[in-house]
Amino acid sequence: MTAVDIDVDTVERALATADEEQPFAELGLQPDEYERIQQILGRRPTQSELAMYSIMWSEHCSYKSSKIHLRQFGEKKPPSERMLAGIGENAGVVAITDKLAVTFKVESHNHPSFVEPYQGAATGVGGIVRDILAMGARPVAVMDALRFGAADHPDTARVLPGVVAGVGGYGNCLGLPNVGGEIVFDPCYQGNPLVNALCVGVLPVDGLQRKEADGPGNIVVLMGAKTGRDGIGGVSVLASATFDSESEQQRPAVQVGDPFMEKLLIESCLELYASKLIVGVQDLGGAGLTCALTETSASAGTGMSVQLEKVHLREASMQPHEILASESQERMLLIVEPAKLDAVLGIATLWGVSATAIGVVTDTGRLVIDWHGQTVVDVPPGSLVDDGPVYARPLKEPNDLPLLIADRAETLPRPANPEELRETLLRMIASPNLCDKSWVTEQYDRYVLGNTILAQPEDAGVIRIDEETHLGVALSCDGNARFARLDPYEGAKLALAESYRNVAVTGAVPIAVSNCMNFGSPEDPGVMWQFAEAVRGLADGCLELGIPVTGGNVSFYNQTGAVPIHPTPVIAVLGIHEDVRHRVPMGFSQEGDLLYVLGT
Amino acid sequence: MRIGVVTFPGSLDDGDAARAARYSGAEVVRLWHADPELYGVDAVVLPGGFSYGDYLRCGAIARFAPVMETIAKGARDGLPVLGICNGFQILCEAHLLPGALTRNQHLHFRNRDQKLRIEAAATAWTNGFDSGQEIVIPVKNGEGCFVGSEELLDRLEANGQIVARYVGENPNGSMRDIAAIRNEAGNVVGIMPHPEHAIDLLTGPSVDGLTFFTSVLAHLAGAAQPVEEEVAA
Amino acid sequence: MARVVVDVMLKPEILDPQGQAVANALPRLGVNDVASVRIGRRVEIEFAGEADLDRAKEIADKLLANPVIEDYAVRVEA
Amino acid sequence: MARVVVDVMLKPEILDPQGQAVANALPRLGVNDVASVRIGRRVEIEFAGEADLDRAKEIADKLLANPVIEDYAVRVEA
Ligand SMILES: Nc1ncnc2c1ncn2[C@@H]1O[C@H](COP(=O)(O)OP(=O)(O)O)[C@@H](O)[C@H]1O
Repeated sequence: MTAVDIDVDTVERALATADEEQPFAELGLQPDEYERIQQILGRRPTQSELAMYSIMWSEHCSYKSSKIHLRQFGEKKPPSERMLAGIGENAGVVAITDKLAVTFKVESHNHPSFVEPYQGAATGVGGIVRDILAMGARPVAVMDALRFGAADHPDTARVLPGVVAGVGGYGNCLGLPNVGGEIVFDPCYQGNPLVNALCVGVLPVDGLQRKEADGPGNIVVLMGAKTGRDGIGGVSVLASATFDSESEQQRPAVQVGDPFMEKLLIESCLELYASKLIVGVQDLGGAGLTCALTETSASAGTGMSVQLEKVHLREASMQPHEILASESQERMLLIVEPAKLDAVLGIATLWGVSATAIGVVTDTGRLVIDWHGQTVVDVPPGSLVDDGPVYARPLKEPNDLPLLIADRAETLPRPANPEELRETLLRMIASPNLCDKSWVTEQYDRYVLGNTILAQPEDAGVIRIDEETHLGVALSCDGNARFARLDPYEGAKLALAESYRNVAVTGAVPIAVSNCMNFGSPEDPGVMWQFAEAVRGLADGCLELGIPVTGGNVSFYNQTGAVPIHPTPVIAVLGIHEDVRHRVPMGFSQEGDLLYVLGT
Repeated sequence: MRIGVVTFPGSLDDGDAARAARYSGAEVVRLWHADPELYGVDAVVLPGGFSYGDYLRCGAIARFAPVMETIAKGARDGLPVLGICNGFQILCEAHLLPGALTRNQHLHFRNRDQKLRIEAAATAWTNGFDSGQEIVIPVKNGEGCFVGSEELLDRLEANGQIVARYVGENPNGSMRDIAAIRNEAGNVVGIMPHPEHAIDLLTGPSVDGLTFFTSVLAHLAGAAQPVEEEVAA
Repeated sequence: MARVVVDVMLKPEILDPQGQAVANALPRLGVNDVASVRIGRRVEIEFAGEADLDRAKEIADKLLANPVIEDYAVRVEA
Repeated sequence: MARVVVDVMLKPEILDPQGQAVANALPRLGVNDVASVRIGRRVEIEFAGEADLDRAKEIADKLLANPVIEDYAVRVEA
């Protein structure tokens, strides 16, 4: 293979050309961050290394602006014996019985869904499903929380049908029932719609999978779709240094999903888990191989030696930094004992999924990546995962808040007589945010798998997870950005309370919380204040209710120009239903039943 | 009685079809697309889903699975076969049933509880119904619009090969409101809505779907009898 | 490498809701001189060696087109 | 009446799951000399009067192709 003419930036070359200028700023790295990288490596990074640091130290992967706030979820966490895995894992896992556990998580795919609504939403579902799969669980249901601009805006007519078709297209084809969600219209989302997807999975308590790349000598296997130039977005600036602008155009940021491949990937992984054939597993998400390789080795404290040319490519001309940055969908990374490699590859073949050994675990504490025999990456993996920058960004209550709060609802005209009351009621129930949502929900399969006990139009979804014992779980996700705009602390608490109530009224006991925090730019002190308040509100609310936050996702930079969206914390609550035969649907069940109002 | 349920790559409602067969009292045998063997099953269900991603045309690729060759042969010899949704599409693609299923007229996937009228109770899979009986089972598909030439449709009507029709709103634009058809012999039935999702009030809108599965058991029990009668006579 | 293109179209008598949806949307774009739109599939088959028209026809017959509802045309692309 | 054909294909670097599924199925039909398959849309626009290429391009831009992931070619059909 050495015959290949290699024109890539190797470690050797980096040492020889110490002063070469690198486009770190275009990759979103600050000068001091770039300096840190050089300190860590004792030299300038190679192109591939620079790409990897820029990805792993990005807001999306490093949580650099949110980290110091999210700590509260751990600090204020009420004691819970059920929690088997929490924040920091792909998804939180809670034990339901001695034998069964569930895992669930919400994640955003906002920006891609604005660019290409169908594929953006579809790959959003695909991504969260792989998170759940990586914990060792069989994904069993999905939900989606959506936000669009004004219902009658032309761009909503472009985005909404595509997003809904994408959520449905991917979830239906995977065979996952959609058991609920939200659709809210507000002009603040006009240029920045939100697509949050939730997935829940079930696993045996002793089937929990780990991501650690333990055991030097173990094999690193990449399984699933071929790697292409999907979503390498920012990293393409590395190419522009060496390629002409013509080839630059060939670097799409849009990923295309293949739910069929994902279905095969799910079945193969579950078979691998059941046969106890693997040591570790990690899904490939936003940061592709870069994230999977560094996280698995860093969390085990091991190293890795990877031959990047072994990765199956969709386009032969791909460069190492592109392969490392690629966001191609439907891929998983496995850590396998050498003696079990054949069995693993056999199961992949049975399901028609390709799987390739691309490297081995080492005890060097370094992630070393070769490209046709030359070393292009040699880094301590922990430096990418754990040593990223952390910011305590300035916070400041938005200037307009007192005015907004002063503009109270009491000043609005009220219906003065029964006629006007009737009129108001009719207008309300016909409004986009309150009207019947079946145009959307009918595009989702709610029956597949045969365990859906409650789904739309109920306030919470309920699914059976054990046919013998009738055990089930209830799920709801809620958010009210208008409340949160007025008071992010109370707004987050209210969303939590609503979700909690929705779960409780089905007859379930709420036990765990996940969340997706959708906000504007963290560099805007007003937004940062909203975020800090919302996190504090959620953490306090959880403490009061006595349930832990088990995971979540932060999506910043949701804004158009300088105008951020309303702060939109979407809070999901999961509850245990001891016997789904006793579920309580929301409809009146028969004439003559008495109505009571509980609470204040 | 043994009912085989086939799993293709991308089958999704195979577990549900197996559960429905089990509820009806049958012994369930899971069949694999790549294995031509039918393991002596007395009837076969091709379940719903997105075999091979439903890429190209629904059912077009599944038709070439090794198990389909054996099933096609069996079907010609009278083996009861029920194709549900994607299974119906596969049966049409394999020419075991006439006509074709195309994109829903409104171009959307649609999932709702659907009222049907059983038009032909004289099939292996519907003998437990009365002709004209109305039932409710879920429909969920993106390509469930049955099409065929006028001549074919007339022939299906004349032969009593239309097994069920949509009542009320036609969910996909199917010609002549066709929801299910059978082959001439009556052992092969394709149905777009999902009987396997209507077997328990906890998880479905009715228990009407179970009758499809109990019907085939009755059919198989009955098929065993005439032979005895002949011997007796 | 050689490319054969297979064009698969719904038969004229079969309703094409997708094409119709596009046609119906045109007046809103200010386009009024279109009589009809039909949407089919274009399949590009890349042969490892020579372009093989007969092979392509065979593939089209068996797999790419459903003769009940579709017609196809096969040609080598320059 | 005059017909303009718009061929819409996924850009070469974009994943084409459909084409891939068909390519993977070919060996089962005994076809082994196909390197790859890509599947796109063929759109036939029937103009009431003259064929109008510019109009067709405009329709393709606005309705038929998503420039983020697709390329298209427009031609008058003889
Ligand atoms: N995007 C969505 N995906 C799935 N289900 C949804 C979605 N939006 C709304 N739903 C479901 O539709 C039903 C009605 O929604 P909505 O009108 O928002 O109800 P509510 O205001 O009572 O929460 C609920 O069951 C909800 O879960």
